[in-house]
Amino acid sequence: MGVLMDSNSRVVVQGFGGAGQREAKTSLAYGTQVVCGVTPGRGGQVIEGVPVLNTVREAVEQHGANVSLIFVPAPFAADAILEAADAEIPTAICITEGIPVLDMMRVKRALSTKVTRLIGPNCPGVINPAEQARAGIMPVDVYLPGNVGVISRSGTLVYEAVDQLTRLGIGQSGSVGVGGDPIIGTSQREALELFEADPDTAAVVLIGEIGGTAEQEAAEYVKQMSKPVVAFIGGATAPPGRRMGHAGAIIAGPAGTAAAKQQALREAGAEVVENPGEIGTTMQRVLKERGLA
Amino acid sequence: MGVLMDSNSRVVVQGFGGAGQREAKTSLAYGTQVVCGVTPGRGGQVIEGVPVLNTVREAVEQHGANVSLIFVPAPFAADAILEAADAEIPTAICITEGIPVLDMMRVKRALSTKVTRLIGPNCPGVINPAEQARAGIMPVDVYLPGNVGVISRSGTLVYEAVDQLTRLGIGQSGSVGVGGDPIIGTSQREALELFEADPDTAAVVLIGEIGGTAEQEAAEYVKQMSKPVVAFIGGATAPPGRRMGHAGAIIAGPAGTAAAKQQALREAGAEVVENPGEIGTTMQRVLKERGLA
Amino acid sequence: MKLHEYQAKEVLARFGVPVPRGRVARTPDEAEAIAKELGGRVVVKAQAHTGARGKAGGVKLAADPAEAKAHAANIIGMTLVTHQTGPQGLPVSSVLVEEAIDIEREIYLSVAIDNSPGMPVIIASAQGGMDIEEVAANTPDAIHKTWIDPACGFQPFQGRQLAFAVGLDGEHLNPASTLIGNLAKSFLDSDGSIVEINPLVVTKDGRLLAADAKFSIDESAEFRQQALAEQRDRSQEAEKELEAHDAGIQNYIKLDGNIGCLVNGAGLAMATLDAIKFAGGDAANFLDIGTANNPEAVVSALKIIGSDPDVKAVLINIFGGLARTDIIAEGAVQAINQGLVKQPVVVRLAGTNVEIGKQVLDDAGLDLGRADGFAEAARMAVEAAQNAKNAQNTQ
Amino acid sequence: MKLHEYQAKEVLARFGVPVPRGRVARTPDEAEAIAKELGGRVVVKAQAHTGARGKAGGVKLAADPAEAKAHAANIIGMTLVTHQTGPQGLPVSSVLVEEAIDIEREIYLSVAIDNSPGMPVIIASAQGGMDIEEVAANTPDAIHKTWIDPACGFQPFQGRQLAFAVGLDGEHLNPASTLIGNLAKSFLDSDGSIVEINPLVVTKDGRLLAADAKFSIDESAEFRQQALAEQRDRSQEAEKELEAHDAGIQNYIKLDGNIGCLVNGAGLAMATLDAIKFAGGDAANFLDIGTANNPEAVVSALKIIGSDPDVKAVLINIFGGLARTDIIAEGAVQAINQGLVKQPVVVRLAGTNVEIGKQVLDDAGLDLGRADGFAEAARMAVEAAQNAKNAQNTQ
Repeated sequence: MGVLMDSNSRVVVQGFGGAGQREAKTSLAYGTQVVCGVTPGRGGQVIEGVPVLNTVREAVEQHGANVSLIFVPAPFAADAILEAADAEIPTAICITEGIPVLDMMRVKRALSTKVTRLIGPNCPGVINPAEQARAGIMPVDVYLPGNVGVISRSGTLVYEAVDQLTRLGIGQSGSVGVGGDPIIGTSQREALELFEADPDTAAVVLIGEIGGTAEQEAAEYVKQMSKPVVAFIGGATAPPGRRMGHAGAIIAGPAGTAAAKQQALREAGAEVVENPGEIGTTMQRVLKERGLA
Repeated sequence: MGVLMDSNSRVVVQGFGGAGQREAKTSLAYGTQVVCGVTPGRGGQVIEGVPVLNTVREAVEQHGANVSLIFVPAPFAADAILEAADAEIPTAICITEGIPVLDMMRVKRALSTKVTRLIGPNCPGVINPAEQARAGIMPVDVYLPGNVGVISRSGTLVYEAVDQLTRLGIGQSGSVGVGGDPIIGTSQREALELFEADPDTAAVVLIGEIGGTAEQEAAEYVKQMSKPVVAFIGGATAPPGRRMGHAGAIIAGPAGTAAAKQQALREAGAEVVENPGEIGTTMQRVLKERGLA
Repeated sequence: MKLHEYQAKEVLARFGVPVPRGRVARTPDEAEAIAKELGGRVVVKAQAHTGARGKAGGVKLAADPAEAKAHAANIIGMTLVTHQTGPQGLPVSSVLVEEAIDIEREIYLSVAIDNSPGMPVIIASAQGGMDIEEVAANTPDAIHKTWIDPACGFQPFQGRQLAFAVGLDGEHLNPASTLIGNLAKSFLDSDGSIVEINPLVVTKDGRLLAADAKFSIDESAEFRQQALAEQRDRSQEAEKELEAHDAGIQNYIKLDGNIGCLVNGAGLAMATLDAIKFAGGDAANFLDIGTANNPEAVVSALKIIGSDPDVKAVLINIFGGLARTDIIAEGAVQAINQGLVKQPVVVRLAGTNVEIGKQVLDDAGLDLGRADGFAEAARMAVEAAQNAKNAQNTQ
Repeated sequence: MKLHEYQAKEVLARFGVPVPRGRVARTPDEAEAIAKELGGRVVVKAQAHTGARGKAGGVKLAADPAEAKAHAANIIGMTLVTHQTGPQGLPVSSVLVEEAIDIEREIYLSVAIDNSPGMPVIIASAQGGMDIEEVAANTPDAIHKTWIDPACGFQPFQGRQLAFAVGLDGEHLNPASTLIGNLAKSFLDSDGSIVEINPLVVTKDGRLLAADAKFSIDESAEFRQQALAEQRDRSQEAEKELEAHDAGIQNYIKLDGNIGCLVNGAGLAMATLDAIKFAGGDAANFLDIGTANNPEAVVSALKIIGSDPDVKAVLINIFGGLARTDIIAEGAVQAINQGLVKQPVVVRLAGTNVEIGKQVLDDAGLDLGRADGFAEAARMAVEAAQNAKNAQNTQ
């Protein structure tokens, strides 16, 4: 079990260039089945022992790929996501950042009637440490198998939270980086639903950010969760009105402030951490209090 | 009960011009609640006792409209359907013919994530004789309350089938004209599902046509139906390759022939009538055989 | 509405689909001049709304401008008869003069509406130059399809997928993918109902060219496709069908039988052909009067039917919904009184205002066959036609 | 990327949104000439990327061309200081000279991306000319919204709905609906991130005009919006931020504190500001080095940070994923060895290649603060800044 990735995951890498090849190598060494790469026009090559194909359909038909990890450059990334959806890949994970927002608008609408779940874009990917299943760019050394799920808009904050947990001896059932762009495939709320349904997960770290209302929507779901949630909202001290890297991270209206998000999460029953250095210790306390450690 | 229309149906007429007003009058006289018309810019008028509004949202908010009957001219009809969907009208029935196919393509895709069910376009509408609920252009005199549902691509063939039934003393639970255009909101198969689920319906007349594969898709569902189906396919003797009015009625490939459709329906367990003059008598026999008369 | 090959190619070229160099000529001299411009071997192709033009002598290879002129002189003015045109054939008033192409491979490519998903479908096959329905029937695996989702529009991967599927890889991959995307755009922007390139050729010198092309426009969208609608060539359509079109009649199609039909609604009109067949007869036409609620349209329709020398009897089969039977009856009475229909007439009226409609017929005092049922009306019409034919034969 | 008002209006006009007659002027003489052309009273408006220009003296009414010239002479070259610009203000190098409008009513109209449904939203309010966030907070019912579904695109009913909602009925209904549709089209075709007309005015003579307009373009889409991207006015952006942009650094924003930050990832970079605050300090900047895997980008970033006179200490906080900590470490060592950073530096490395990264730092033999934990690193940086400040104060 686990969320989105497990030992049955068979990963195809779309956009099998430098970054794609490097991360495929890391995943293979970790124990993940990276079954092929797709670079149109390069079909037939074998790179680092990984066969390269022309289309995602071939990856599904010839190698049983069921997870696509996308590194295709931003101007062509929407097309790559839609190719994965056309091939009915169950999970497509898009690392690419800088995809035009209107492209993602079209992708999201097209996916509304497809089987494919999209994670990202502009995300670090998904990992399941217990089953050594990794589709992403996260450093593997910081992960420890365990029962805490980690969700974040930001990649590096996933690593940071995981690192804090691991240093305290708290393992992870998995992490899902939902991505920092305005329009993403899977929301924080939907990621919470996945961990709530996962028998290997006992508690969840949710890392949000200023801007938008996605954390409030997640808080609505926290109310009905059986598992404890430790939440941190990045950007509490950021000056308003500036775009801080993530397109989401611009405060738009009172709902976009860290205070509003923290309040919504607190009211929903989440444990809200204000100091980003205390995510791990807070989870340690919560697990103890609930008898989950 | 009944299919799509009943005594709780509150009809708004979009495009409240000559035809819309005439049919509204007929429906009102029949006993149907026609609560308002919508003609943008004409809000505030009252025509034949029916208030006219500017938007469908107002029709929902001010008059509790839950069925929209659309007469808006073809170049503007897609917009009218989408306005009904935006107002979350549960059932929109579009009479208009000659809507550009690519407009309907966009409408159908947009409706995929809306609550609104579209009937038509290029259809005669929906009627429930037992509850005097009519949203359409069908002549009311030929209908008789009863337990047979009638489904057809063609309007006049609905009337024809109903007339044959009524002359034999067989009443109807309702009729649904799904429309003769290439892209329609509700397929023959979906209309079958509605009558299968309707407790007031004991048997169904299904009238298809040459062209396309909609009858084969309906036949797939006939296999799992508990109620008997009497089917007729129009155009068996039409010369191939000519467009016979309905855009659908052009034979495209072997699946489009009457023979292929008749075979699919027969194999699915439907009673297939070849002579259009014998639809009523065949249903009479089927009802007797099944003890439903 | 169909476009000529040269018009279709103009549309395709405008959207970036490569076509052979060439132009339309309406005289042999023009053909010669174009051949000179093209500076080499050319093909001279009859412009008519039919396939299989080659077998019928409508496509000729010319080695030089003089030969092109000679071919054009033969083709322009000819009547092209193919299995698609029927025995009457189609007039040819122009030729397309194009560079002759050295063909390496032929591919099939088209875009049409797929009703069930409600989306345009792009179809490709490596078996170009053949009848695609035959290919589909015999080797379905040789047909490759992809659907254009209006939520995101055509995507480049779809072009690559089809290009790989039909073997256009390597140096052809990018041009083929782009070509397929441009073809899709031409279809969407022009409100196409079908656009077909058959064959798309790979030339010996490595180019991709749309060697033949068909383009049909959705008639419902003509109001926003004025420029294309103006390219309609009425000479390619049957005279009576045009006449019906101009009179505002929904749909009229000439058929082979002897019973003229006036019906409202396409479904009932088709079923009427079926009922006539069941009664042992054959319809002379398909005519859907639609919801035209004025007697004049009925008069026009009966004039077209009545003047058809094949028609031995007329069946008016009306089930009023939006259409009012009384108005149809009025029109019928006017047409008969004006002497536009001399053949025996059977009338069956039902639905909206049927009692008034019947009264109109009663009041007119005409010698009409009258029926209430559908099958009965068909039987009476077949009988009337048979009697008229017998009477004629004995004269 | 923001456009100037005059550029925004050019885009709007191209899509059929009516704007006042007028043009941009870069000299007082040009302003005078334009005012003459317009033949009457004009408004002279400073072109700078800020609102509230009127209060700051950036918008003036002129009764005649001479007065327009005088106003332009005052405005061009000024530094416009508003609550949006900060105390440093923005330089003004051009003015928009427009016909003066007699205003009957003011409407608010905008298009932006609504993240949650993932669709553009069109927002309208009858309370134009005001801060829309205030209107939304105080009278939410006065805000009307409609979303553009990419599956079918903007539909005319949406324009009508908003027009009725803000009271643009009667003679204004059709022009307003059309204007809203054109505004939506301008947003979609230009890859807008926000377009705002505030106010849209109804003039006393019954016209609808976009009296003021803001237009921002999605920077991720600049590759396909070349013509708009070229309109970027770099004078409106902070110098160091431009320098960072040119050095290929993901994102750099100057802040008010004294701890320079170099972080990878926007989320971690924001959290680093938070951690510094928790440790009792304030960041001098936000800097996301992104996944730039070359020492040169790190050198450039540290040069920008090191040369900031406000910076008393530097915190390098890297959690390597795609970014490699060893490369960051190399860049840091180079920058310090080149003397680009004279301030005390605290480094925290974790993630990809962390052992190699730490070795690089060890080998360099520099005097660096080193931390493994995030909070610890922030504490050390705050302490270093405090010490540096104290040392400075005692000098």
